[in-house]
Amino acid sequence: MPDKVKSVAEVVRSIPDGSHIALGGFAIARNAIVFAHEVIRQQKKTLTLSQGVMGMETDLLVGAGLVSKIIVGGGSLDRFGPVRCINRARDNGAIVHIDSSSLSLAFGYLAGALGISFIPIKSLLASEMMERLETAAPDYLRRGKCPFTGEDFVFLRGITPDVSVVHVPIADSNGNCWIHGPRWENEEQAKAGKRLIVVTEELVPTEYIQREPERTVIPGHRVEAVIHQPFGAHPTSVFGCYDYDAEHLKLYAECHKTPERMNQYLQDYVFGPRDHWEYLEKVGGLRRMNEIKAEAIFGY
Amino acid sequence: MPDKVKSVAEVVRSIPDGSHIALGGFAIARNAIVFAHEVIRQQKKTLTLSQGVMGMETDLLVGAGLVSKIIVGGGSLDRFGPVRCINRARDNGAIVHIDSSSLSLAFGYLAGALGISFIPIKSLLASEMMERLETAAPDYLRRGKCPFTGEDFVFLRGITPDVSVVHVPIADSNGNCWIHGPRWENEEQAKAGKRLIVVTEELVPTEYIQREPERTVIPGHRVEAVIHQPFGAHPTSVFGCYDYDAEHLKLYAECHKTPERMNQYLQDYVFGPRDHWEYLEKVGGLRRMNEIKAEAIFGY
Amino acid sequence: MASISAELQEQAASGITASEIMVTAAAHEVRDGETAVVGIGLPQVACVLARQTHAPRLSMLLEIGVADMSPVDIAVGLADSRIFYRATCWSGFLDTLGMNLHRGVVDVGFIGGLEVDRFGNVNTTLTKDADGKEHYFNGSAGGNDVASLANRVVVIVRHGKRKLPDAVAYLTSPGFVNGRSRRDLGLRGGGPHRVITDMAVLGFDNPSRTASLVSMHPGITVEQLLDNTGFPLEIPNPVPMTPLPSKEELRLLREEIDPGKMYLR
Amino acid sequence: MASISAELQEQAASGITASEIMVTAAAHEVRDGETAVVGIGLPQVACVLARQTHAPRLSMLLEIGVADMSPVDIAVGLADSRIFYRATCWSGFLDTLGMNLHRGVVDVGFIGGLEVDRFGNVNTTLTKDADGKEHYFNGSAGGNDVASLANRVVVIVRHGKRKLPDAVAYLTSPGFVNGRSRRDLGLRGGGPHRVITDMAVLGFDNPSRTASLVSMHPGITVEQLLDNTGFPLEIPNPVPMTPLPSKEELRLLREEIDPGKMYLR
Repeated sequence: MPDKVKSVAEVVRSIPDGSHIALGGFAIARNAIVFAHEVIRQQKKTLTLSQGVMGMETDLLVGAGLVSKIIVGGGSLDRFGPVRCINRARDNGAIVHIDSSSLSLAFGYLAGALGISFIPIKSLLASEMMERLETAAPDYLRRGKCPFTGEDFVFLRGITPDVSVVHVPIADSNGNCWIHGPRWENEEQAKAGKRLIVVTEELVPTEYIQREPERTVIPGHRVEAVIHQPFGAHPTSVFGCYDYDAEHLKLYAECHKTPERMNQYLQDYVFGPRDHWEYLEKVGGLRRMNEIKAEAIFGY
Repeated sequence: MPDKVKSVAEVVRSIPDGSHIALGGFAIARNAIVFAHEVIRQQKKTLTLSQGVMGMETDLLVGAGLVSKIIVGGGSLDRFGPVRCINRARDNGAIVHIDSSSLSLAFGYLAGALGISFIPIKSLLASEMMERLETAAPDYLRRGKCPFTGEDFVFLRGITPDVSVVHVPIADSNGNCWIHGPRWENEEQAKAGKRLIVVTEELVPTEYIQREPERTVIPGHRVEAVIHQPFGAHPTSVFGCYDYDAEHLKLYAECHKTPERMNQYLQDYVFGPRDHWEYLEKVGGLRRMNEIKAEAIFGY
Repeated sequence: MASISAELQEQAASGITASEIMVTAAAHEVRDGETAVVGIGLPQVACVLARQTHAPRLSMLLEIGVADMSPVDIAVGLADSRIFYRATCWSGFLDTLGMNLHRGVVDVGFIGGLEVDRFGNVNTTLTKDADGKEHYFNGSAGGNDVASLANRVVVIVRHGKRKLPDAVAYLTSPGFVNGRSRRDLGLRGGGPHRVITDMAVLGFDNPSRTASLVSMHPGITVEQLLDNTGFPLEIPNPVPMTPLPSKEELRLLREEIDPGKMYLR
Repeated sequence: MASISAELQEQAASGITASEIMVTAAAHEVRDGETAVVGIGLPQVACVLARQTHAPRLSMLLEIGVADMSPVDIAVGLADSRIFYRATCWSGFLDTLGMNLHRGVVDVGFIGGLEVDRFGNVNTTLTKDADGKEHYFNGSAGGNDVASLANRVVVIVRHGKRKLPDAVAYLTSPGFVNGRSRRDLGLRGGGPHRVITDMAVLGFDNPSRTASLVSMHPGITVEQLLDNTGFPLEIPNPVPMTPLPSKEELRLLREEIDPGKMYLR
């Protein structure tokens, strides 16, 4: 039985320039950093990214100049500051940005995952996002009325990314995934994708999954590839596995303040290391990973 | 802190005649039999029932003559035969029946749960259900087109039952619920309800729920009342707790073949016993319950 | 003809039943790596057989929210917990029928029914008396959803004039209604692909989108077949024969998959 | 006036900070048994205080999919695992923002922002230079959803002329836009109910649907308040004073809820 377990390099090679990639992180949690790094190393260009609440993975890709368009609900690095590369790109008109809300993204992915081409929502009405998008992105949303009640709605187009990427703590080699802690829009985002790629901290036997199948958030038959990379989300956190790395996030939050320092960061931490293991050595290796490792009781 | 844990009699008293009740069983699994029995004892009338796939609980209520309307995807007692009381009522025009499909019910509840008044679906098109309902129930569904793609859809109205009832294996006194095994439409059906009542096999401390909060399918703050009744779904099964009682289901499948024998069944097993504990004694008591009790490994 | 006669002798010798031929034919309809929505009974037996032979990476979904189960006991129905055992995912309708079937990623959907007509329309809702009075049955459940949305629909029914009428008494699950294309009907799935009975395999790959003979099971005569079919059936010449189960398929069915003959009567 | 002066003395004596007054005022906005969508920081501190005093059955939801958590460590943000601890449900946006907020069962939604204007509109998206150049910030996340859908919206911001302008630079989350009713705007939730700052509590219960003074915090003067507000504010006479935290509230805040003064600087 052919294995779905693949290297991140192999998986990223299969993604063409111009793809729409849905990313599964939230601010500084469960960002697919190992995936973002490899996309940068392979210089995949003119990407569209979609995400509920953007974090470091998205900021890295925009900061690396690979992104043409974002479809997002919001974004920040929590208390470590805003997503400055993305904000700079928005300020300068360097990217097309469809800005809506967390629930709008969840609804859009839900529609995509269910195979319905649109879904009504009550968010966004009377907002400036609506005002701007109605003219700028009539293929993304428009006003409409309920055919039964006549109530005003925004009709959101279902979002069906070319590739969805989700970072999870546990998966088996068929791609059955468990997620500990909150899941934000991951379930819908994953199943909305035409292709689905999973990055997992731990690769477990299927027998382990079969013990508690109600925990399976993403069923394996939908998954195309499983990338096994411990500490693959560093410096963002994976609940139950490790905490965010505050030291490195502070460093990043300094670097991304200017394009020059951001470029240097990319040289040092993305282009420099050959792979994620070398990156992990660069950011403190075993000793540091041990420091941020989760405690069993707390999960962080 | 006022406790949500209530007796089934108290809960059923609070439900007015004419209510729309969404039931959470599927054929012969997780039927809220203790609830259905009490509704029959209290003779709540002119009910509307909705359900994805009807089973014994619904057949009992229709057989007791308390139901005016059903909104359903299908129904049977699996290999124990059809839902004869319901089929008889449909044959004789004794109830209004909105017949669609499992997914139509799931989508209708999903829309209700999300607070959107309609949702598009590709099921039902070109079927006789559609043909009949288009004229008979234009407030339940109608044809429509995607505003973006022009594709044909059925627009289903969101379903918001007055009361949703779900039978679960595990809940705490705040109503946080876990379900083992498949959940059919329970999550959407539960959250679509204006009121939500839970029947649980086991009542656990909140601390138990807090150990694995990702298992919580229904968050407690949505739950109005928790009915604690071991073997409350007998003779239907509760995965992880007990198997269906084939002997009693065979008996029922004989009785519901004629209205007369059905009435006798109701006398013997519903009106006769004062409560569910007396019913359980009547159907074999401790010895029988021990026979159908689930094995730890298999869950049935 | 010599080979058919030899096969018939072998069939008689090994006591191959019509159910075994049906279920093997159904197993051959799924390909490795595909996703199938299955019901309880013959479809599930067929998929387990396929998995143990040519399609080890076949994914099976049950509408209630079960993926890739490996039951060790025989279940009486879809709601029987025996069928949940050793699954890799327990979810619900919204996942299986919604995020898979409605999403368009289900390759094969198996359904049964009271009746299937020449256009592959299926009735699971009611029968009618001679005077038109309706007698309700189970209804659609996921049947309409599967028929409307799966890429290939395989209908499994026992053969008989009343089971295969010219037109169903109630159209629960659409095939090629009135010979119209699926696109024209507004439906997404590819529609009926095969009707597998205890006498033959029917298909719809013709311009009129009506059922035509794909293969007849060994031991059945053309006359028997036509006598038991409620609509005209074009019979190719020579008549293609349904392959018998291989020795290994028979062994798996009899010794491992359904030794108690719950479904393979 | 005598009592206010006594209160001021007590406030000074116990070193009550503006944050403590804010958070207590916010706590008073939730009632027992209600459901609130909260963000990290002051709203969460306020809800924990409410739970430990008058609203033990208050349910708290975080948009990312957390219900009724009981953290023991202070979190740096919504994505910080510290905030997930001892929850009773972990789900996702579709549950918290969809099946609760959009369903209409969230009583109170707390939001913050870069700016809030006289109609209670909130900006979390961008600031503008004098020449109109836009500088993007975090955007909506769940803010627009909460503002559009919660039954009562409570905005928590520091007071200042630029934080409370006549009109927001970008309307991320609608209040009573241009003084229009929520129904007229097509929105479901009740709209802005309170703006709680470090100087005052503002409300919108007037025909023009503009912010008006509900109460001023002890120690603040009317002049200070008007100087620091970017829109005209009607001042009732006598000026109602925001209640100070009780001794028990202060004790809980200082000793149990935020002893490290992460949020209650």
